[in-house]
Amino acid sequence: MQTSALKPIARLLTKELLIAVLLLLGVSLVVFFILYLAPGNPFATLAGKRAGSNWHQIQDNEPSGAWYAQYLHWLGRVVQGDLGHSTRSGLPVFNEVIKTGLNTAFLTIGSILLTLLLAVPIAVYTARKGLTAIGWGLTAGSYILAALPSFWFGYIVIYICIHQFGVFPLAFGADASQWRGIYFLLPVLVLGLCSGTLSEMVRYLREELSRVLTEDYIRTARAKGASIWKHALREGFVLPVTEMVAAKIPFVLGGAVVVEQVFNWPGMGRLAWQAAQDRDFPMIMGITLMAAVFVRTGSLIKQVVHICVNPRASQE
Amino acid sequence: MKSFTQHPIPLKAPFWKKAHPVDVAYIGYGLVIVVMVIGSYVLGAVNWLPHDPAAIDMALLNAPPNTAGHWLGTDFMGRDLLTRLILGIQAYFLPGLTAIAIALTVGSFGGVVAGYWGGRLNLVVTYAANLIDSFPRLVLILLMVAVFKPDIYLIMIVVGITNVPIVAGLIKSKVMLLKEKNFIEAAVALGLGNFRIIFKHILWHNCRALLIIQATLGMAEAILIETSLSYLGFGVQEPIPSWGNMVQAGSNYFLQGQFWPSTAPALAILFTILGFHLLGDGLNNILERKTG
Amino acid sequence: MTATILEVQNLAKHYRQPGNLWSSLSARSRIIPAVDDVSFYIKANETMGLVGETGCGKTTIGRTVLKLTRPSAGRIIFDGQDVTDLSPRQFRPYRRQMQMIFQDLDAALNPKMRIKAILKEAMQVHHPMKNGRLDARLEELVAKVNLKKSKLTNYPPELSGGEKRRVGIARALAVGARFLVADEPTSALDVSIQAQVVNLLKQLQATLGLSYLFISHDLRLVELISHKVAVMYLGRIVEMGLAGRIARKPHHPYTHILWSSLVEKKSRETAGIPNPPEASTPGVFDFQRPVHGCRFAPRCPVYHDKGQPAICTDPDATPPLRDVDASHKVACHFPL
Amino acid sequence: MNYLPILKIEDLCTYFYSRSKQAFIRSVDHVGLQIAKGQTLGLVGESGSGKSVTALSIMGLVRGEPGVISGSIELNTPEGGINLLQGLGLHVRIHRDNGRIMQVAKDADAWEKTADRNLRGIRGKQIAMIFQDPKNAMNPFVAVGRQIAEAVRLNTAVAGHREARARALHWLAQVRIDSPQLRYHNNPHGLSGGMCQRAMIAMALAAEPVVLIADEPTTGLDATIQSHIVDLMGDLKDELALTTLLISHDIDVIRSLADTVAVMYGGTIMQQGPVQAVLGDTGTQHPYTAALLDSIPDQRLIRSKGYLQAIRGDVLDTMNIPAGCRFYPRCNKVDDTIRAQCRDQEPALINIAGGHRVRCWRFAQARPYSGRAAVHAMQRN
Repeated sequence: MQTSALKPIARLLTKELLIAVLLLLGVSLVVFFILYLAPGNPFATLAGKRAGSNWHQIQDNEPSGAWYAQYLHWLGRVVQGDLGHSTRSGLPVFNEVIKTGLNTAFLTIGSILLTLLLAVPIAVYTARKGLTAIGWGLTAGSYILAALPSFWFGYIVIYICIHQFGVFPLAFGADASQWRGIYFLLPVLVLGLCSGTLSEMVRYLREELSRVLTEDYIRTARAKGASIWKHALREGFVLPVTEMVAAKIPFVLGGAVVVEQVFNWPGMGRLAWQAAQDRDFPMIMGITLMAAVFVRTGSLIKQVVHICVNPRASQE
Repeated sequence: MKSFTQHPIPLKAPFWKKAHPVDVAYIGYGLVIVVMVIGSYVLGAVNWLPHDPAAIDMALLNAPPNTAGHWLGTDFMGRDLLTRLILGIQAYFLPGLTAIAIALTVGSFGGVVAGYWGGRLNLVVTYAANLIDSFPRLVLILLMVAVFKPDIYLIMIVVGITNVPIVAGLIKSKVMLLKEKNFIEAAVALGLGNFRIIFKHILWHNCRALLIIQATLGMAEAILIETSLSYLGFGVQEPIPSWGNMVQAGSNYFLQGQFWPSTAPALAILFTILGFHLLGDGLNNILERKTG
Repeated sequence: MTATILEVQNLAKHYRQPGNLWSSLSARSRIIPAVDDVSFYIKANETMGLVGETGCGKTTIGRTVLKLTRPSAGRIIFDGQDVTDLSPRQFRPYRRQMQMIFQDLDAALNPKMRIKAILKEAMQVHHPMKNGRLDARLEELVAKVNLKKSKLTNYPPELSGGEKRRVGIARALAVGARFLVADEPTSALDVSIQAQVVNLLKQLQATLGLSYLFISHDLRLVELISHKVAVMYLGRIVEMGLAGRIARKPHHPYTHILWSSLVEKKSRETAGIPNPPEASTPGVFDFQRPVHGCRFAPRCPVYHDKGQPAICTDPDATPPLRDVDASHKVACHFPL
Repeated sequence: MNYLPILKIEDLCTYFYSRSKQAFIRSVDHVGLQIAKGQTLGLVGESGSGKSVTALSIMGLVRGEPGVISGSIELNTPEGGINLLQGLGLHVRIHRDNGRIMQVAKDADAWEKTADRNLRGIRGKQIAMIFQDPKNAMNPFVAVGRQIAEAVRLNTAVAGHREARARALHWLAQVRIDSPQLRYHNNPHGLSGGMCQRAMIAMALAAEPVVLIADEPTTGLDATIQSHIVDLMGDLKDELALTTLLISHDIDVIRSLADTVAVMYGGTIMQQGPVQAVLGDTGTQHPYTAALLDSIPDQRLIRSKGYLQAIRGDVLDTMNIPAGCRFYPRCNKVDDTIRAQCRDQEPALINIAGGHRVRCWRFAQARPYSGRAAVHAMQRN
């Protein structure tokens, strides 16, 4: 890449970063308002109920004020990494979220990779050959998987494991360390197949690839004897894949809530479920923020790839 | 060998002959599912059911299909599965329509505003869409459920809102396409008012197929979300049946080898969602690609 | 002496360069003068041709005249009435007198509506009428543009290019327009169909007394159909006058290059002036260069021949449009 | 003709099937062409006349079904001759009714495999192509210089990246792009239309092909740029002694560059011969060619501000080809003596002078030219 091309790219990247920060501020504002508008305003009531919690201290420091004062105060703490303490366990939310967030990140990334591993060959095959019997079968398979309730599929997997291999994932939560390798694979398998992303990925990748294969410049590549795949790689593969991955992160994170529950996976989703049941507001707020950070990171990476791959974007 | 025959006189073929047979099969299957869903809703609404959905038969727990007048067997409390499956649609139908209505109206509004007027409004809509997209749907629902209460309509409102960016994005790109072709400009030059251009020419003539497709996908989404939430315990609550809580309740007996009570509703979910997805896909292939 | 139907005075249209975050923050947004200080008038039953390269602003003029985009400066006077500052509602009565034929064949044609519905809608926008009368008028209209009646029940994608163009013209006539902006009406058509459309436009002018602003890059068609021709270069009119004189006795070097670059002519005669160097991005405004001064100078053979005189690039000496002859104006310091 | 034509096409048929109308679009219908060494053959016609599809058929780049179904495309290079459609008759079965193709069965996969094998080392290397709309025809993600260098490496003996780059720069200079060093790194959208077309020409020439196919090289460009490109192509033709198939709807472009001309209408050739005979004022023109020339305004007409002589009716829809002459419905030269013939019977290409052939009943006294023999030969394969 030419050095002259680097400057606009750097400028675009700062712009994207700025947008991401703005969006995260927006997310925090939305979360704040949901809680602020909740019946009885948890900001106020919770403090009274749980005298020992940190929420009390927050209230002490800033007893009553306009909503924006409350928000700014809260935001100031959030920026410092202080998301408060769980009302249930009393642990600092930030540490908990980071700890479980890493587990969820493993699960999410693994399952997206698995989905790609399945979706890409199917998409390439059907884009090249059209809907032949095999292509049709594979596509239909992806649709069926997308339509299955994931926890039901998870139970089937567990059942098969018990009966075929005698491995029982119930041992998970308690003593996960020695089983980690195997246990890691099962939730990844279920989430990767069953989060509803597989069929959409197949369809989107196929459509993009077959669209790109009909572009004029691909015809030119054939006319000069070059490989069409080499020329179709960027627009027909790299761009749609990153696009799809970024777009599907929120869905996979949502799916992770269910799958973590099925497999007792100590991740953020299970924590969210726990928090929702206990109405543990600081915790679920922290998780929502963390999830938003995940999503924004994903689309930031997508933007970076797009800018690097597509010079048109940088020169517009 | 693929064979092509020219008929001496070109046929004035109906659309199902012009379309790819796979698409026709998709749409046919999807329509069957739609009819069944609406039929079940009506049956449930007028309470015309094979059994009493709440009648507990402790003698017949988790019965396999076709025992003692129960065509699809019974659940863990001996209640008739078929009856509860039919009644389960009640849990989705109106809430699902609510979600669809929100997604379509707000989405169309945002999309038209962003595409038609553009400029600053486009920035605002794009920001809002990205903001909504930043929340994983299920996490946002959990937050709402924790803060307010686990109510299916509240959940569906959230589902509707999280679907808004998708609809808005599609409408916006459609409007941009029409703009690029000077289509909107031509309508303005003719002296048509904004209202007429937006509602008649943009939404009705050029976006209706797209909106129908999004509606079918929205229904599928509603069912899947409710299922997940039922599993997490925040969906429709027992004893009111929903397919989600039926799978959930049935799966407690899964590890004891009692597959049927959870498999029946799971298959219902599978076939229904498949139907909506394929309907959307088939319509997309026929309506959007051919004329687009 | 016939009345002036449209007069444009010192029209300008400046676009802001599509915003990027930094430029909007630093308030240094760049202005693209797509159209700059353009004045002309069109008389009733007259055709004015507007020629120039891609991106020279000729379409922008057409759109601005019809108030499809707001001018940055200048006045538009239609039929003796200043319409520049009218609100959309106030301007609506004028819409039925002035219409546009779009370059894109499909522009005016909603693909999901039958031709009949498209034309009926156009007829009823300004003149609501009963169905019986509507059908009679429709038949009249279709006959006017030589469209087969059987095509009325078709959808736009089923029509050929020539038929689409006829429907586009019919739609403009349906509202009762007297003045048409024809933006490249033939560029998307085949040669044989082009001739049909040009003949139709000429014939409609003769029978209905229409006036045209005929925007095209096809110099021969412009010469054939126009009474007056204006030549544009990068947003400015560089030469304007009677069609025959512009074509055969141009005074501006750019006009000369345009007409001598006609491939047909070149295959028979050799051009008197050498071709100018091809600028890296011809017709696109270059922000690095000053906005003032003669915009054609960098590509101008006269400028290079005369040893690059300073006046051509002097920012304060933009050549004004001067009379060189009766009704022949040119904007050049050294007219040929 | 006593020399061997470099490219010789006989009886080429390329059809597409319209599922909704259940009919064939007969884009290229029994077309025969030949180009001698160093000559430029101009292929002129309106949209839908099949000129571009003819070019794509030669290159084996036709998309859509069934595509090329019969014919022969012979390429005679110094190393020997080859039929690009060799052995493809095996993969297609054609059923005719009254001499007209009504049913086609084609094994597309086998066809493509064989065709690709035939074209290996020929497509891009011996026959290169310039496409219209260069901005879309060049890869928008890759710098133009690198695209040219790729063509060099793939199709010439130059293998190294450094040498390929040097060659690419050479070709950029050859097509009169100033400061090629800078332009080398530009992406197609960073260049103007004319520049991009030059780069496209450079990419085709970089392979040092035996035959160059130029598909509408001036379409969509401004008048001044068009004349630049025409000048460039004229110069290159002289400098490199190119054998060119030039496709254009613009008769002026053809007139200034071509040596021989073929006029296409409705998927077949109506007239072909030397440029002076076909496009000059000879009086031996096909009615279509004459009408086409008349619909372009000439100086006399412009001065008198008169009406153009338009051809009535619409361009032929190749889905509904009439039984008789394709041009009959629009022809203004039909008189009563030949009306029945024109309506019911398709005329053959009739040789009226050395190498000048016309497909019109008005010239029926002359000797008909047979182009059908090759079909039967191919079917026996």
